[in-house]
Amino acid sequence: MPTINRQFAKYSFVLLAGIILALIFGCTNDHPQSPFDAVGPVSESQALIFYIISYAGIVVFVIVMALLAYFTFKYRKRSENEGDPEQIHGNSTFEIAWTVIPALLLIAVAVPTINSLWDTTVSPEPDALVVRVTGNQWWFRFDIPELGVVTANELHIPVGEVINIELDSKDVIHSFWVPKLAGKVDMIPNNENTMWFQSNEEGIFYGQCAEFCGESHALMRFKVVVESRKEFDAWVASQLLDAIKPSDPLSQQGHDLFMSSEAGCYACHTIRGSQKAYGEVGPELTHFASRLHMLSGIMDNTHENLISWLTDPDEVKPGNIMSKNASVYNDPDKVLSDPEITALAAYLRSLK
Amino acid sequence: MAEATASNHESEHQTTTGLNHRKILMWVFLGSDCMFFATLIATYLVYKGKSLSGPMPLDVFSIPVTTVSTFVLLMSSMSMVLAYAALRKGSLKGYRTWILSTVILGSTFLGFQTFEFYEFANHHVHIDCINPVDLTDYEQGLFDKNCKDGVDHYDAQHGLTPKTNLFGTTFFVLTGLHGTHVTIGVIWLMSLFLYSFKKGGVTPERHLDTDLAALYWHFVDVVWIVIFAVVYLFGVFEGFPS
Amino acid sequence: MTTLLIPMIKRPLHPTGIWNWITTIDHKKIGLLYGATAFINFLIGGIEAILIRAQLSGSNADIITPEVYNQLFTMHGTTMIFLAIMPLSAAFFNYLIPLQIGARDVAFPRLNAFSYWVFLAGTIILHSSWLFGSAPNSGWFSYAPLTSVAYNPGHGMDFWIVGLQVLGIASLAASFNFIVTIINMRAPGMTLMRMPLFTWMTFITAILLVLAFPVITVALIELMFDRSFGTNFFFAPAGADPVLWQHLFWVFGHPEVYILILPAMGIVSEILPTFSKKPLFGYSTVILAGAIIAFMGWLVWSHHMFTVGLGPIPNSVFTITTMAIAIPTGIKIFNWIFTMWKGSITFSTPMLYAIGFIVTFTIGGISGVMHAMSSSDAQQQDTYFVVAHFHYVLFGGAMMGIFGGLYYWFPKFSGRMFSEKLGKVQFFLLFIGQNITFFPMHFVGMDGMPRRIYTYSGEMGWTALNALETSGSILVVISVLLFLHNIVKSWRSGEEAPGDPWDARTLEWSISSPPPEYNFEVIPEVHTVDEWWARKRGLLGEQSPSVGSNEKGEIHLPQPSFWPLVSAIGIFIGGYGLIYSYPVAIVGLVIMMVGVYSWSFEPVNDPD
Amino acid sequence: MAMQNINKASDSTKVDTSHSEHPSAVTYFKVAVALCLLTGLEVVVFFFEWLSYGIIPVLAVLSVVKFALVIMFYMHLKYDHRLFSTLFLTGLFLAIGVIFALMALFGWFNAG
Repeated sequence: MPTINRQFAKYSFVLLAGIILALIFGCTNDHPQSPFDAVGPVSESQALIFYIISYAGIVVFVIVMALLAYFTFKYRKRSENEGDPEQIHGNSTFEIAWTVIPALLLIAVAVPTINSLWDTTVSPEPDALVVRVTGNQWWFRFDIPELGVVTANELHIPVGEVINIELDSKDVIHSFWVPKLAGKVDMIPNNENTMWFQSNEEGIFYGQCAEFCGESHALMRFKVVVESRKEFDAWVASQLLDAIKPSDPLSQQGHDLFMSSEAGCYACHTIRGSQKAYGEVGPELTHFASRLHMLSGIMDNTHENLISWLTDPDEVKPGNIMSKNASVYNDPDKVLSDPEITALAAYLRSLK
Repeated sequence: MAEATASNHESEHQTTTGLNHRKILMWVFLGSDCMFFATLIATYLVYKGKSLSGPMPLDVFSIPVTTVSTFVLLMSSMSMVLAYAALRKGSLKGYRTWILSTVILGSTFLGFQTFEFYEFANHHVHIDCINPVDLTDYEQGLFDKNCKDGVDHYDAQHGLTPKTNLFGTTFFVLTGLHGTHVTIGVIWLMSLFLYSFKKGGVTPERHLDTDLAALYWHFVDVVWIVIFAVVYLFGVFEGFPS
Repeated sequence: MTTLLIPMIKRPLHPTGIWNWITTIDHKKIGLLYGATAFINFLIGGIEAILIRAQLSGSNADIITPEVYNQLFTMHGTTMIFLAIMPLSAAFFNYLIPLQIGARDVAFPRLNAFSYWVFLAGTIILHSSWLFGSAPNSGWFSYAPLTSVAYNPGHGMDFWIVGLQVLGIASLAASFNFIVTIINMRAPGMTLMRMPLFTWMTFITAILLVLAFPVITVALIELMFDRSFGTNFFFAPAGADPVLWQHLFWVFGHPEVYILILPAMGIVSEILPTFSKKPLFGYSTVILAGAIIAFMGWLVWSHHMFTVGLGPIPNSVFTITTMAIAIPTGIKIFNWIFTMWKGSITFSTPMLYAIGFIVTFTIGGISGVMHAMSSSDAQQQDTYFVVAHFHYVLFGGAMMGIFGGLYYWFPKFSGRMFSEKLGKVQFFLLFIGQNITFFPMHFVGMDGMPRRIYTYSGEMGWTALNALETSGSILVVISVLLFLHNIVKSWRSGEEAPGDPWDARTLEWSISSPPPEYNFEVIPEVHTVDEWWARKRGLLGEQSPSVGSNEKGEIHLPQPSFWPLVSAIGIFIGGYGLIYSYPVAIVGLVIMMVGVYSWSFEPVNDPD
Repeated sequence: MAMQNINKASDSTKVDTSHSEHPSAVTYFKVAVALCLLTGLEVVVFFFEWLSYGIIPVLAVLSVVKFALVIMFYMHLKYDHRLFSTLFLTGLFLAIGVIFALMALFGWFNAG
């Protein structure tokens, strides 16, 4: 029986080791939310600390496990009539050693950690561009006050510049996290936070709310578009324009519906340049069609996706305020017809 | 409560420390109850001065009244300890007298608290617009808002309830839970008083029953000593001392 | 009035069958009740976990709705922590503490029964939220303001609040009891520094508990008042700071983590010496390390809040205090390993669990230090890396220790031996299964997967590892079923167990298995740590214990009582009253008062 | 002053260390007088507006003295087994620590 067990143990350890190795080599850093693929000073500093403590941890783990494995093998009971071993009660030298050595090791890793903590928390350029981010169930509002830009779920920033972020929430606690740019900081009502980051590479970086915030927490995502200063300036200029007026009958019909009291979209959404759409409950839509993604970054901004959203928002993002509060969704008598939805979509898709 | 009254008539076994089980239990419970009140007091302090609207402590507190009720509670502690001393001496009559005094004093304290809560909830503001004297910040705010030309006084109900502001919330829940402790104590002592009429119910040999109630009662008293200083007297400061 | 009631309800002096269990105040029976109830809860929590894993097994899976998913992870956490691990530890406390310190029962036997029944009440209240259609859904730490009526209508959170309050009463009552028992019921000669390690860890756990639970009690009262009476504790528009809830929760929550793990550490500290045939290496160091861990548990709570924006100064302070906890934890691990040094090790199932515990707990400990690094923690907080960490500590640590303890003391509980072969297979299945389940979580976490999401899209690259985790969880399920099979079968028809099947070291092994109702015929006199080992080996020399006269006739055991149960029923009814209707709560209060009064005036033993 | 008197009083009381170690009713009465005087003092201090923030240490000291008087004499901690003091003070000191830690975390002691 013991041999069976030992063989079983051996195989299982081989299996386990195989899995661990597969994991380590299989874990790539080109996934969209991997913080290892750091592109800015904040995430780089955090990744460095992670590497330091990981390697220290692996070394400690290997030593401890080697000791454990050696002892279990060496001191296994060899025969049934083996006598009692020496009753050793302790050894002060050993015990002092494994108190002092870990303490020194911890001090050694504490220094760079605290250093990195201050670097990553305190902005090096307090006067740099400020972006105000407001959390809502379940989308992000972005304001750049000094440029007058307001947008939702898709933030553009210039490459190579420090960005200061101010975080706030309108309802529950959310958390702002773009793994490749910086670790997360919570967005708490009545308790504003700040953070900073900088991207040294152009590209589109994924972000996600990291604090559980209710039913559709999993669907609260966003994108950060990092572009050259020139592209950024162009983007700002385009965002500052008023919304395009509808140019074809279908989008005109959608526009009228949007502004009508039957649909009531205008009450919650802003479309600058329109007569009455200045609601702030839902995301800003002035340049909706200029965004790559829709619905807090969970899907591409396409006609089909927009249709499915407008048809049954609760299916796409369960529990959202629009399907709860808008009469066209909570009152069966006022449901939008398919042509109406098509017209609305056409109008929204025209808002470049 | 249930913890504290557990197995009243534990027979006096020989114990490791030579101390009685129930008395150790009581002290562990009191140590634990310290954390209970610490959390409430911490909540009160953390929110001190953070209320967005009045009334603030100085608008509603009446230090003389609370001083009297504090005095009543301190006296109840004295009568409690005298009841215990009387029992140890074997004077059942003295015991009954003093423990009844404690019950009465404790109930008086609760009466004061009820009165205070009622007064706060129905707080009345009167501002003489022509000749305003000694306005608190809160009253000044009301003055600025309401005393326009031709108005010679302003009267209104500005009650403080647990819903009014952070001060109301933290104040009522802290003092209310203290009041709950006092109520439990009064019921406990009342039970002992009644039990003392049963033959053999309260005897010098079984002084521990009273000792435990007394420890609880004094603890409630010391908590009030802290509340009186921290909640009422620190009330002079509207906010943080910074 | 109540004095009139007592003669009307006859004391259950010689009950049999079911009434025997309902009115029992025997610590051993209560321990078994605790164990059985808690293990059922463990299975319920396991079912919840499996549903979670099923939903996450692939990207964009659509097995359960987001709302149910949120209820599942909330209830999974709450169940495993408050209804499974804590009461499983309590089962060991109940059964073993009097046996280990040489006592006939706990200090307050009726209070002990009360604890159990109140725990059962809390269990039913929490689980019944599923039946009432509104399980709590804000996570086990339920951050305000997501818990306010505005964002969380319905009764789910009310069930959570009331359930936790009721469980708090049970835990507090039990802990008061064990503190007094350990201080005051030790056999002659058993000084503090001769107590078995498990008793020591129980003592420290109980002290932590009585100091930590009042904090959550107040926090829950505040939350309840916010929800029910419109107070402003966590209401941001009135100027409140929702971060206060987080502070209060974690002031309780971090000591709670040690409340969960310290008993398991105690169990492992009993198993390792027994199967190495050596005393625990550095007995007093291990105790001291446990005490330091418990004390430091109060200095580190904000490490759960590194991303809350407390500022660099608090974060630096809590980084350092948290890292410092690694030192006493490391001391324990090295002392355990060196207990085996130069020993004579037998690899019975409990020993495999103890060794497995060291392996997985070390992983959890190291990932804990990784979390202490507040800088890089910003990338780990609220991701699956955290989920991996605390499952290594709570499953790989606490549950592994508890499984080891269940095997180790099974002969004592049941008087039967379990099947070693099944036990070993079960151990390896569990060990491998849990590593396959939880180890990849480190990687998906560091690949940016937040916790508490019910779905994720395929482009994230998390699908393969999640599928692997789910397959690992199936191994865990199989192994738990195997464990149940082994236990049930062995209890019915296992080989009869001798008093001391493992050649163990502490006093509980000096009596028969299962122990007689009165535990010790003669209260033993203690001369040393590992008293039973010293007696067996004749190490006490001249002082060798006298067999003593048979005092059996003089043993007075406390008699059973109805009143703890009645008081608990009052709390149970009162609990539902607080959720649904205050008049009912008053009825519950009255019933409880009747119970408490009758209990107070009922003598421990009716005069003969 | 009050403290000294009480100390003298309790010294003069014959303390029987073997059996009944509790002080006499006179001592209890003196403690009560001291408690009332201290409370009176607290209230008087409260009306000294010129003290400004200086009131905080004064009130703190006065209430700590009152607290100590009650637990030492009325709750007999001075005369009882040290275990009781240990159990209670563990909770008490932790409680004080938690209050101060939370005050610090919510900015009470920030510069100013």
